[in-house]
Amino acid sequence: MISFEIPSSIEQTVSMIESVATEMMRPQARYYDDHEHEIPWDYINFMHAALQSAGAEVNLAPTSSQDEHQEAGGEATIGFPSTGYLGMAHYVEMLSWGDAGLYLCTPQGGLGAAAVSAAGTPEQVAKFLERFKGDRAVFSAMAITEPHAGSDTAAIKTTAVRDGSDWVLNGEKIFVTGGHKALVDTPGFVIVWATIDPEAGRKGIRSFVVEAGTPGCTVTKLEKKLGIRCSDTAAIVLQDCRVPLENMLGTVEQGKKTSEGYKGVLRTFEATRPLVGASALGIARAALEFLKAKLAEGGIEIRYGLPLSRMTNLEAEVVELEAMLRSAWLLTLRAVWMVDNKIAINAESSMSKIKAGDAVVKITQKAVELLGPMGYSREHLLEKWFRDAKINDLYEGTGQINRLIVARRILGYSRHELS
Amino acid sequence: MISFEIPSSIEQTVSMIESVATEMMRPQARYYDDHEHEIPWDYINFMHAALQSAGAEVNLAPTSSQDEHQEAGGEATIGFPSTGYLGMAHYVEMLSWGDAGLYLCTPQGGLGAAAVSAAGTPEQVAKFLERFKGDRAVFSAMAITEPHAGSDTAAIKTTAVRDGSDWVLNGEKIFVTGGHKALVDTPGFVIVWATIDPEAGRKGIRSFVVEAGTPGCTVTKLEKKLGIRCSDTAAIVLQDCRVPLENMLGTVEQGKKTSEGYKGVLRTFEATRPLVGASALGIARAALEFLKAKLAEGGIEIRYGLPLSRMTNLEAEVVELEAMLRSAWLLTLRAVWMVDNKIAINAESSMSKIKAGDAVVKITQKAVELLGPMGYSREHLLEKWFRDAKINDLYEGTGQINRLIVARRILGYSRHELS
Amino acid sequence: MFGFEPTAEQKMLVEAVRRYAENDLRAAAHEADESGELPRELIEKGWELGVLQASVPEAYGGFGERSAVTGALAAEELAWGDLSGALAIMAPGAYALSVLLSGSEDQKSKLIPAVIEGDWQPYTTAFMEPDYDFYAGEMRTTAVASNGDYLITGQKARVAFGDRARTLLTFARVEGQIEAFAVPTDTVGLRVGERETLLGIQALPTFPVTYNNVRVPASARLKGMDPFKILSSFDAAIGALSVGLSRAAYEYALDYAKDREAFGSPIAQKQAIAFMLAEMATEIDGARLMVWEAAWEIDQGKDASRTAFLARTNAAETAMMVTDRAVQILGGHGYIREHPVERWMRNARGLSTFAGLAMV
Amino acid sequence: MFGFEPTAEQKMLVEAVRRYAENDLRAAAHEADESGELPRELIEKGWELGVLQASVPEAYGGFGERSAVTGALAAEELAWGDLSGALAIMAPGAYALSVLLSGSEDQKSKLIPAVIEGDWQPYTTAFMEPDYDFYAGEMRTTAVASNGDYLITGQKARVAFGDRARTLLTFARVEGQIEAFAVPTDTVGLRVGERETLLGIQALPTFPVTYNNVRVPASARLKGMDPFKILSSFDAAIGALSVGLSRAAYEYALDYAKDREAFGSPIAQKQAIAFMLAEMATEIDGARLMVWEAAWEIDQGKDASRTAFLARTNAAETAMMVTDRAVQILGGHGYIREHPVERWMRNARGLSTFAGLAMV
Repeated sequence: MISFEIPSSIEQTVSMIESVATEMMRPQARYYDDHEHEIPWDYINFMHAALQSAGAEVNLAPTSSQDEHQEAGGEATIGFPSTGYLGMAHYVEMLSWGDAGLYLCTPQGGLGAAAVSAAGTPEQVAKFLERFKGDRAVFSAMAITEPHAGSDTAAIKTTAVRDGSDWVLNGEKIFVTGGHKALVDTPGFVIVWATIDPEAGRKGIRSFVVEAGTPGCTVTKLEKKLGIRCSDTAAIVLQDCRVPLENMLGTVEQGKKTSEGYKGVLRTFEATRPLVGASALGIARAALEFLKAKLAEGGIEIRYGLPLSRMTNLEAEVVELEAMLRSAWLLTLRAVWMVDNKIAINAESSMSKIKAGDAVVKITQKAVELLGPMGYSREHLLEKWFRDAKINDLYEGTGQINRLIVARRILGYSRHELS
Repeated sequence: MISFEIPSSIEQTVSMIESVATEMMRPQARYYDDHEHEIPWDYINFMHAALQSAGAEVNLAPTSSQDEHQEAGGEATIGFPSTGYLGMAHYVEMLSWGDAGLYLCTPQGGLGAAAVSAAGTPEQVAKFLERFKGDRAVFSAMAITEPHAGSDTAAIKTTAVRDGSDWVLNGEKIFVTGGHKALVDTPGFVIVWATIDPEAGRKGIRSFVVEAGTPGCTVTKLEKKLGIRCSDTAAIVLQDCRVPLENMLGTVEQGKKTSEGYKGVLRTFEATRPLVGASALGIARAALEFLKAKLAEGGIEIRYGLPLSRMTNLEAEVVELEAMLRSAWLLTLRAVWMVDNKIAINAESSMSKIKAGDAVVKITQKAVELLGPMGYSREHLLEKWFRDAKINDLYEGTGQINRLIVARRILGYSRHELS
Repeated sequence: MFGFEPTAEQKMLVEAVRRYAENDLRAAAHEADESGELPRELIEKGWELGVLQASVPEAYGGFGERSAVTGALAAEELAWGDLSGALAIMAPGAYALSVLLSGSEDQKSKLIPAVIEGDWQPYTTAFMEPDYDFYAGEMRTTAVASNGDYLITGQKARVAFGDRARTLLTFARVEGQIEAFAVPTDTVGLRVGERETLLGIQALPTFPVTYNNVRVPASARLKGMDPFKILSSFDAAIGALSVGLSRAAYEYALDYAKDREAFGSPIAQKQAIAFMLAEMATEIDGARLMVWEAAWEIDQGKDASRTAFLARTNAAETAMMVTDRAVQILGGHGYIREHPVERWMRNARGLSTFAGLAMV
Repeated sequence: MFGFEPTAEQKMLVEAVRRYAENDLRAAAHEADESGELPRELIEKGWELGVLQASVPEAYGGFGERSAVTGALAAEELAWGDLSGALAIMAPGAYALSVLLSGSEDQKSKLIPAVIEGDWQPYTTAFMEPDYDFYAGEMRTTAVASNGDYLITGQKARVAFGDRARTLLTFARVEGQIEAFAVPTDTVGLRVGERETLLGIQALPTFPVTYNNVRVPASARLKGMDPFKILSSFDAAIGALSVGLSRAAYEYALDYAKDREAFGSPIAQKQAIAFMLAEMATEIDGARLMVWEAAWEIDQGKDASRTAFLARTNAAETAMMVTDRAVQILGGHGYIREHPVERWMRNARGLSTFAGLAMV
């Protein structure tokens, strides 16, 4: 059935999160932007406590229990209604409306945990995800990009060589979101992509759990960034870094030269891309609401329904931005709805990411422009949103990479036919 | 020196052409749009007479005398001041402002003559261009595209095989602008691109003069088009079509397997692309002026200088369209200025074509939209300009082909590095 | 709970409409556009799909309940086939659904069965006006009370089948509000002009209509008109038609790009072409979801006016972008009338001005 | 006769400015942006290029004639190096050229030499205001005649070096017209606020300034102000700066794209990247030609207001498009402050609000 009704359980949680966003995140946003690399422990601890007490009700990262719950038939247990990826998209959007930098510091796993959940064996899930249920906030992260690789995972040079009961990792990773929190500030872990067979291209890629404190794994740098400064972006060096065999995600067979391990990992992107899109759209909504509020203060209300030739430029711009935001949001909801309902994703996840990335960049850029000297001032958060926004067109696949994926899917082309 | 002063000789001619455009072209534009494939003899004969009497003063296609005149030092002979490609761009723009379909029916050679002039020997120039100086209007055309080749000249399948003192041509050509006028309606000629060595790719391509009445050359079809309906677009079949050896443009050596012949022909595009851009911009200006006139009738004047946040949507749109048109026009003038001054063209011709194509499509589409039900009606010529406009983003290199050329030039890439 | 999949019943209807759109509408579209004539049998056959009839309760001669979502699904398919044909088939719906939404019990019983029982008849609406800045909220056509009757004066444009319709549902401003009046075409003062010539939808006969103190009884005025409801349904319909038109052009261009070789491989293997297609697909899906949301809000009885306006604006813009790119992808072939893309581009440019011609 | 090539003399100047922009401005830009501080020596060195001095006649201490074209050529090069640095070096020019264009003989002789003889001094203008809809034609700062003096009241923003300037050329509305007044910063009622914090041009110290019945003598009012001339020159300057900034980002992205490998070849070999670059190059060239035309019209004494406005609007939009794409082409690296493209994107977004900070 075609329906656009938000489940009330999600609606209620969103409204709780809105209070956090308004009362805790917005007031701190400027401080952590000005104090790059300072860790927002207040927020982290508060959210950890809140999420622990909410239990499975509010998930910000997919965990195995979440998935199993879904497998078992969905909204069964009263008190712990699973709201799936659909819920997550709403929560991530609302938190990012509060502040995208702080949102990225939200504990409860993140992408690293998501990868374990998606590609790990039940034993691995039990072993590595347990830590997120403790009293203290713990982080995980994904380490994929290398200094000279970019989006090209086939070019990954970090190696994993089997040595007895260990894998020995060597290489350098950059752009590890939350890497410092996962490895230094909390007893978390990083999922490291490495090749077990440099000749094999992307088929040789596997992912490895490297826990905080593992010798040979060092955070060497924290990037200074345009925006989302509250979230650390780390560079990591792996030098003869040993992890047990069972730290390779998936079964032992997958350690052999099949491409299964790689495919599994890629599949997680189909679920995480719309969530990144949701984060983008939280920023976009914040900016659009700010724009409209400032215009309303100036006595300008948007008169929907007028033809283009009767609107003011501000009205026409706002209408265009609103349509863009709504289109992106609905594409996002459709993608997570498909994930929740186990409908095979074709191009829908990447579509939602393309549109969300475009929308947030366009909306924040336009809002700053339309508000002139006021928009450009750091007295307001709008200029920060302009800076935060752009990351969404760059990480989890640039707009170009996602266009490539969509194009391949709609054309039925392999990566060789369209590159 | 940097200067934006229009030479008065050009200005005067433009003003003469404006009368023709206003009094002869505009009133006939709708008729010939409604009566596809009818030939506008009135206009053709009038223009032929006018151009003959103006002599070298007003050139609408580059001819050898034109080029020689330039070589000899430019504006020497009073009474016959050469205004070069700069003049041509202005005249073509003004005629297309009158009507782009009729403009394409202007005699005095056209692209076919331009190719002879650019790539022919002095003997060929003398032999083939003489006909344009007679009492009656004569046309020429270029036949490059084939049913399955598009912009890919290397894929040309039409063959030229030497047989004694003849070349024997076999193949099929489409999208021959003015082909019917050149081969059937007047004693003109068509320049046919064919390969003398199918194994050699684009290096095997040569161009051949096929005169009206040559046995084996038949016009098989006239296309029905979206716009510029007054200009015939012909399909031609060449079946054992014999032309003398000397009808291959260039010297006999070029008939051997060097790539010189091909390069020479390509060079003409650098001069003709900005002229196609100029035609596009004549349509664009017509549409923009119509839009502004209708708005003025409705009491709406454009207040330049306002910030975006104070403009009406109509003002903001018109400002954007005007800037687009001006940018495109200046890029066009720069390109023809370079040709006239023999400054090596790098990417400038294709840049002007990209921008002109974009501008005319955007401007005509926006103008129709902004004028709502009125813009959509065939009571006005605006809807025709919308249809005429689009050809400019398609012929003489689509927007994509021209982007490819610009990209190769700015990156210093060969066609192998960037395709 | 969110859902993005039509019901089984809706899917069946969509399937039936799609078959008709492909085998009949699409097949006839070129000839119809060139000749300016839609064969009567073609319209009849589309009418017999029963999309409108299924939206009207039995009490008024139909066999179902109105669902704007279902209407939007059907409209998309029809427009995928041909926009002129779609508008022809849907024209009586704009008339009948307006009455259904706004008429008194009496008006409904009297006006609706005549439209939907039996064959397709040229019942139609007179909504648009010729001015460049036409805005429904400030229509220039007015109705003034006069001795218990109304006198209607003004100028209408884009009145489909104006030459053969017996009654025009005419929208006019009365006491600062938009209202609709069922006006017989033989009323004194009403003059149907020469057939309009337009950039697109050339197969659909549309006419200007002039009202010069046209006197109609008070009973001709639809009671209980909520202009926002009517406008939202107009907007949702144009939105759905825009999506269908876009999808047609996108699919055609995609197939062409996979088929057409240049420089040794299909042009779809070039990023410039492939990325265009990816963006077209993305925009179309987003536009469709917005139309569905607007239609769903209408069905829920919500005030859908903002949502429907945004959906229509966005979908119409998408249609222009997509059809323009389809022509671009076909290159010179896109400019030739043998291929349908140039027609789709012409049709797309008018979408925002077709309000009132269809309703869901 | 049309011409698109600078004179030999202009080329020499451009060369000198380009060397400075590359070796000095560009080299210092990152550190300056992070610290919020432009080294005094850096500004001095740029000042000594003599761009402004060559635009002022000998009678007022300079050694040339004003040429907006030459000014635009130099401004492009400076902004190619660094926008904050360019604005710092050009600030006294906005002051001096305004006086040159609008002052009486007396005012010119008195005010200009102080600016251009000797070292760079923080002479500056107070033009912009903080409101979102700031429009020069309807400035909110006013000057009212009072006993032969003028009382100035209002709020200014983006006043470069407001903390250290001794005189602010203050623009205000008087009798419905924009006029400029030379206002010493120690005048009673004038208050320079805390340094502004902005999205971009972070190395340039700018300040809000409040005027509360600031009394200045009538002699402080520039005679013969033609606001269109002043605004055109502001616009042309912003246009030229926009072009320089755009070119910087374009060149950087082009080099990066040729250098950076992905999927086995430089990313510049992908059409998606290559076409972006082709469009950036095209737009930059078009924008430059429009700026040149506006500057040429100014030099010809024509009313350049429309041309300059279009040139500025188009160039500023080009700068935003180009810098955004430069970040995009660098991917994740574009988001890191080690590369200059994120700074250029921040600077670009403000261009339209920097009116009054520079003049050609």
